[in-house]
Amino acid sequence: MMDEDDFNPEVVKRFLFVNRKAPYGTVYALESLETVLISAAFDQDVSVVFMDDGVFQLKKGQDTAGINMKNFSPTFRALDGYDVEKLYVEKESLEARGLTEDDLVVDVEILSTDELREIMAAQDVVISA
Amino acid sequence: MMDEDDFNPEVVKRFLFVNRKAPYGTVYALESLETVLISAAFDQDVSVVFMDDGVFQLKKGQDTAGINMKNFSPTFRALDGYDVEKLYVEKESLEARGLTEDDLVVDVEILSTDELREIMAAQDVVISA
Amino acid sequence: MKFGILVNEGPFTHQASDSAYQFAKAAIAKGHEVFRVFFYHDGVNNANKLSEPQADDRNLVELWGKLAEESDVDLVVCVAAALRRGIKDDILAPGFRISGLGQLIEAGILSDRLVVFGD
Amino acid sequence: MKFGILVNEGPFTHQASDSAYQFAKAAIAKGHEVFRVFFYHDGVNNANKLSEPQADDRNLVELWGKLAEESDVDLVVCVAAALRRGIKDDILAPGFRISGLGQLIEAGILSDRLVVFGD
Amino acid sequence: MSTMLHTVNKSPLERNALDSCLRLAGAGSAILLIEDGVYGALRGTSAADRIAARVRDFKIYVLGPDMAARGLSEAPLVDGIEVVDYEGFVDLVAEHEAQQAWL
Amino acid sequence: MSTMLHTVNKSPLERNALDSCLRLAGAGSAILLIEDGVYGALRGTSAADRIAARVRDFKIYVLGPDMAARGLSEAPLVDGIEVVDYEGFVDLVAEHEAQQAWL
Repeated sequence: MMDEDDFNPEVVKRFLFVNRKAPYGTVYALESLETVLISAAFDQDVSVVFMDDGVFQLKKGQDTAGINMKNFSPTFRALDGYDVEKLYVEKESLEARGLTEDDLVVDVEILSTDELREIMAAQDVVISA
Repeated sequence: MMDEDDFNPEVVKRFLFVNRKAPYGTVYALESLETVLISAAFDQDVSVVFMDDGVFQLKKGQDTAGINMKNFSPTFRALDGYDVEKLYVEKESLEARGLTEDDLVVDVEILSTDELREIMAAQDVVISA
Repeated sequence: MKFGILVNEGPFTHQASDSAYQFAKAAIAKGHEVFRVFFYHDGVNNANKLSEPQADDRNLVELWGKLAEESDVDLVVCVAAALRRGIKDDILAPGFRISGLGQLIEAGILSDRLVVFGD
Repeated sequence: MKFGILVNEGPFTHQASDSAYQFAKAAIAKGHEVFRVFFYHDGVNNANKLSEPQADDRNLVELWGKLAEESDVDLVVCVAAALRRGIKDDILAPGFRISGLGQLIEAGILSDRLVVFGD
Repeated sequence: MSTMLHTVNKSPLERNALDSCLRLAGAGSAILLIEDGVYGALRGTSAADRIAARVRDFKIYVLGPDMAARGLSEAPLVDGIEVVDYEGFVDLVAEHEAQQAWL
Repeated sequence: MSTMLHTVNKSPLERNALDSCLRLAGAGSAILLIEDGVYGALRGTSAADRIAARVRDFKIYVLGPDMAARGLSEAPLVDGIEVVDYEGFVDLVAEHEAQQAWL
């Protein structure tokens, strides 16, 4: 078994992480973000999609003090430093939730359903939670 | 702390168990049925409601051999022997799922939404999963 | 007033245990009694003493145990649900006890209100 | 063909682990290789050796371990998710090992297909 | 007939729990939106009209700490919905004769 | 462009997973209904029309063992949906370039 640190594959795959769940109500948003961060170390072609209630993960102004949980939304802003730059948000999901690009904690590319469909179809590995 | 066997309360409360989830995809249906069975030992006024995807719990002809899980649907027929006789199914939920009373593994009372609303409002303790 | 609480989910994966804990704390702060918290379904995982969250995260297993100690709350883990999921005396956190599902029905009878938290 | 599998849920509560197991067995029966099963989120609870289902129920912890032994499947439990949930070496079932989340990404790279089961 | 406090912890944009609660809750009962259920309190979502249509039939509350965690402290709510904290949650349970959780 | 196998394990009567899959799946991809997702294959439910409207855009399959467990072996299916077993599931994964789980 290879160690993570020694692992330097020549193959580059397109990895897509799909976020469809709201934060805090379940842990999937937080733990999936940990997967995205780890993936950055593997020099793969990483994309992250936020759709359905997953767009709520990016809402500005999260303050978790009152529920004693960890506010992980600032970490989305750190993704850029890990060279994870392809963050996509479905326009239809955003609009159905009364949100606009200004409500989001990080710069993302807002895509139509048709555009997102093409990107999702072009992936080698899709990890959802 | 009193032992279950010694426990013989004089108070009789109306207990309602609400089943809104399909069987097998999650364990809630099976483990909630265990709760209903236990409740029978306490001489309370027990009702059980099946609504939304919970009506699928009562579907006839379940055969779990192919997924290696335990078929617990015969247990619904045993409830009568435990004096759990008030089994209610919401008509609207049944119809939305293309089911009729003939599809169900046990005798139940089919209620309109209005009738069920009244019964649900008359309870002291509501346990849902 | 005398409250009973049912927790259907484990720590971390669903907010249910967090919500139940915050509710219990607030109830006690307001002078109510929290007579019993019953842990069913994956809720039994709240009693795993090996749980070790990150340093900056809350530790629900410890928080429940502390609440039990300070406010005399009876933390009951369902034996059937716990056996299935491998929660046994070897790894049972302080403040919890393992008992039968009848303790949930009893909580419903003896409390003024039974409050349910789940997924 | 070389498959990797991701299991996001524990045994019992969701069917995900059952489905993943049935899929893995069928894949191996058809001559494919199941290179690795990675357990994340509540999936780490599949590795709790204290799990003791009723006699007439399936025992997924044992079934996974047996599959690993017979078909040389690498069962990897995510260390971060496991620490949080109290799955440690003391209670780790035979056939499983605890390692980093990088093993999931590696499985994605090294397998022909990564198949995801969750809730 | 008891007066009920209904709690809903699911997003109405993802699941049917709130819709079922609105269908079955008795007139005059209280509904408290908690956890991911708080999204049901937002104005401007595709679910908002369904909730707004029923605010006169029930007393609808939303849990403030769950709103704040999700960045919704300043978000406009459907008219008639009241924000409470955990102490208010306790009061609601105490004031009603039973609680029903829509999970 | 890969050909995708989409798996859906949620009831369309309870959650939005199948609707989202139908919205985002590329034309010509395959959709396999498993676990509680198998209810999406049933004729006569309130969700059936939404699925029936798309059977020409996708190849839709349903997992037989999950149907049988739920008492649906004999149940009438939406026209055009094909039943497979776990071996068929494995074949579908092998035949498509990637799998996407709608959870």
